[in-house]
Amino acid sequence: MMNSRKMITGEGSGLWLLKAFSGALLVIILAIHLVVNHLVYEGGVMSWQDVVAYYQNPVIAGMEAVFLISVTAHALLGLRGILLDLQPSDAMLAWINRLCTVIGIAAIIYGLWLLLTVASFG
Amino acid sequence: MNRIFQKPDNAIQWFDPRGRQLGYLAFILNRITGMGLALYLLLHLIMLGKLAQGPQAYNSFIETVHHPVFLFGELLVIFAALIHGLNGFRIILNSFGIGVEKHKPLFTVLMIVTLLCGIYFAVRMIAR
Amino acid sequence: MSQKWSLNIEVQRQKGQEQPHFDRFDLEISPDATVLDAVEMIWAFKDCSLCFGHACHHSTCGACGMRVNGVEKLTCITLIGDVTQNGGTIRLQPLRNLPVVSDLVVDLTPLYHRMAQVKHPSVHPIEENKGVANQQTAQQGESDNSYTRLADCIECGLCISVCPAAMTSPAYVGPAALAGAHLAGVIDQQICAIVDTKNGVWRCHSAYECSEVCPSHVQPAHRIMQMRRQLLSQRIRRFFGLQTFHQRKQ
Amino acid sequence: MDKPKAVIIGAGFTGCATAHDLALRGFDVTVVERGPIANGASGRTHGLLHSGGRYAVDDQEAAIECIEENLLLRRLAAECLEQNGGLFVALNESDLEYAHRWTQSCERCNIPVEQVDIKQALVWEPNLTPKILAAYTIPDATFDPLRLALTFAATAQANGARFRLFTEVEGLIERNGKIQGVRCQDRTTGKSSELYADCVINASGAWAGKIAQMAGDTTIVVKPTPGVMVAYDQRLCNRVINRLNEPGDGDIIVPQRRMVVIGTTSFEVDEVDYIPVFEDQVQMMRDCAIQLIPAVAAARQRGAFMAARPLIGSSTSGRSIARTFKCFDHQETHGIGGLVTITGGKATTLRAMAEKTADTVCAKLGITASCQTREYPLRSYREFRGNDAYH
Repeated sequence: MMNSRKMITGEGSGLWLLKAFSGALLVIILAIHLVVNHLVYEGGVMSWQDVVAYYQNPVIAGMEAVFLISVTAHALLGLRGILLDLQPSDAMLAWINRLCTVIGIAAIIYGLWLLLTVASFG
Repeated sequence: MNRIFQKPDNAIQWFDPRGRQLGYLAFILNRITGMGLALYLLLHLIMLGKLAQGPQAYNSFIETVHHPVFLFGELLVIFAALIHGLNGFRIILNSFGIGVEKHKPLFTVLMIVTLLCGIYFAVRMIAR
Repeated sequence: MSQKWSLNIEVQRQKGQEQPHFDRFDLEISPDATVLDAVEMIWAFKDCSLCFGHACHHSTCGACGMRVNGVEKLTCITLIGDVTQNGGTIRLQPLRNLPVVSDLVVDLTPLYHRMAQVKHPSVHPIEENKGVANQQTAQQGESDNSYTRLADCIECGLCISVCPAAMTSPAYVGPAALAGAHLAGVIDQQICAIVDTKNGVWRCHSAYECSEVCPSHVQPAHRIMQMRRQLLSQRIRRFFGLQTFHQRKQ
Repeated sequence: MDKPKAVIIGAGFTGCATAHDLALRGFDVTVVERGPIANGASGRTHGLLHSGGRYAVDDQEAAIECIEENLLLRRLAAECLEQNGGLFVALNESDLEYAHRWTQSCERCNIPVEQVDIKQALVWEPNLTPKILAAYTIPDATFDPLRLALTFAATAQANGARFRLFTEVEGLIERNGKIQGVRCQDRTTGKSSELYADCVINASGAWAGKIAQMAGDTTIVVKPTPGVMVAYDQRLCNRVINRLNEPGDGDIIVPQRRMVVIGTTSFEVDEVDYIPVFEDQVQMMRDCAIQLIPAVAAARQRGAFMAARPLIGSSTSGRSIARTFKCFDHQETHGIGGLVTITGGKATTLRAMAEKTADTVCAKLGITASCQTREYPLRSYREFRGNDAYH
């Protein structure tokens, strides 16, 4: 009866997992970020020169990139979750999905470009 | 008979804590901080664009941001991030079946951590 | 023995297509009486046009759920003395997120239909719920598996009324039915198609309010979390090519 | 060909079961109920599906009805039942004396009773008082009152019956000495309407006398006989525990979900819309129950409630009135056509009451259709579609 190699799963669990993992990642990265910026670097990263120097470290630049991608994904999934609660029609949901994808990709490209640009100043 | 009381207009009721317990408060906080942080993310990304415009543009921008109003805003963001992050951590744990029975004390502990961390940052910020 | 309290009862009224409004009734009633007693007295002695749901008067049928001072209660087991004081006010409203028939009555049949969809058993073997009566016999090694009992969930709708996700979204399966699916035991394909979706367990925002108001030991939020764990582990197992819970059942 | 039309007043056990029976016999059925389903005595029961044991000595007719219907409902309405059986236990010499008469009576009524070892009984029910002197098993069961009524209503609805809930009968429409229908008000809107029928069936339980009076028939006296029941918040037994003696106050403990319900007292009232729960009776029932299951003393009271059984009148006191139901054709009792009253009885016999009523209605209208409810499978209560008021 249940020849269920491929089980019917809604889109729910996948996106939820993505939201959960990106969220967990954010908590970890933010913790590192706060510790580094506020405890190790006394006074915080403030001036342009400081920022540029900060991004010279490839580990930090990599971490910032991961942070950028997770935070964008998490924020958009979260907003989409709230919109889902408002019971959009299927057509509306399709538009929300497209919009979220476009905004997400745009934000990530913009962020990465910014990261590379700033890093290249050094 | 056909008056369905479920509708998007009810969204305001999400934020009504009257008569509700701790878990619901967590939900309200999570939702509000989530929306706040998303807005901040947007502004933050735009703001960081100044970096690409060179040292003058960025540093003068930073000067204006040193105004106490913005510092207070930054503190709010730190608080929101702590609340949202730690509460989210709790929800993830619960969803993996961990600590479900203890979700309320867990929330209380995490919010105490939030408060302590928040106060620490606030004190440092004022000290500067 | 017990002295009567004089109370002001505010009842949300709604007939036909009219807008909901509140009617006020003064009532003398013992603090040991139930809120449902108060409602029934208003109907019998003050205003026979009042509509309200009730049947068993002892928390087995789930028909008398209302919002009492803004909190969802099964009114047949809620004592007056626990929700107000002498000279106080009780505000009664119908449950939210379900169709209002009139006054304090909501239509629970949408909930019944969902419970049928998720195959929530209305009667189940007693052993399935640990920690009930039979513990002692179990210890004596004389446990009798043949006993059955009516399920905890009385399908009263209180959990739906408090749920923030259900507030705006009728498509959300809702705490009662998700808990019902968990109680059904095996999450088969049919149930999976209902619960493992954006309108199923993943929509829950973990406000835990359903567990707070449940008058009948179901703890829907806790069951939703347990089911998330089951579904996640199933998914992870599948990802690594391991046998799923399902296939083992075959 | 037009279906014969029936209007049933009351959606308690009798009303719902009669709707089911008549719908199967090809009637166009409308049930008019002033509140929700089973809001009167039907809902407010301890939920005992009688094996008949309680009546075996004093009222064999009732006992036989009970065991027959008990066995039928176990099959038809399994979804609403905890089928764990029951125990009759003796606590003193007088109980033991009664036991002899009781077992013989049960045998005569075909109620399967079996004496069990006291030790065995205590293994089954460890919370039972160790002071028991004898124990007998009997096929009692527990039902959920609302769901039992709903399962009949859902089946009736599936077969075309309409339920107009929150609709109060204001009067009967009479022409030429025959009841033609009912005038009723939809309490959810305040609108009045008229419903015409070939036969009006008065299944309003404790209120049956009042409806009969609307037709000018004062001969039917229903003695509303309320009893107190108390629910405690622990499931202290899995089988129904009965005190093995003459029917009396607080002589039964019925397990249900995670509760036990103690039943019941018996007294008479005139006004039935609101009957308060009397604290002294609650206390007395608790004391009686503690004799059977001492742990009741430590359990928290969850609810206490009162229901007016619609026993058929006579001048004698409540408990001794025969609990078998009676179906009246008002043509015969008072020369009024088009009206049948069904009253008395008990939850366990709801199907039999409906059968008798439908037989009476068919005979009255000259319709030959036989009862199918013994075999016809009942639908799930969850299929009930709710109010049909606007159809």
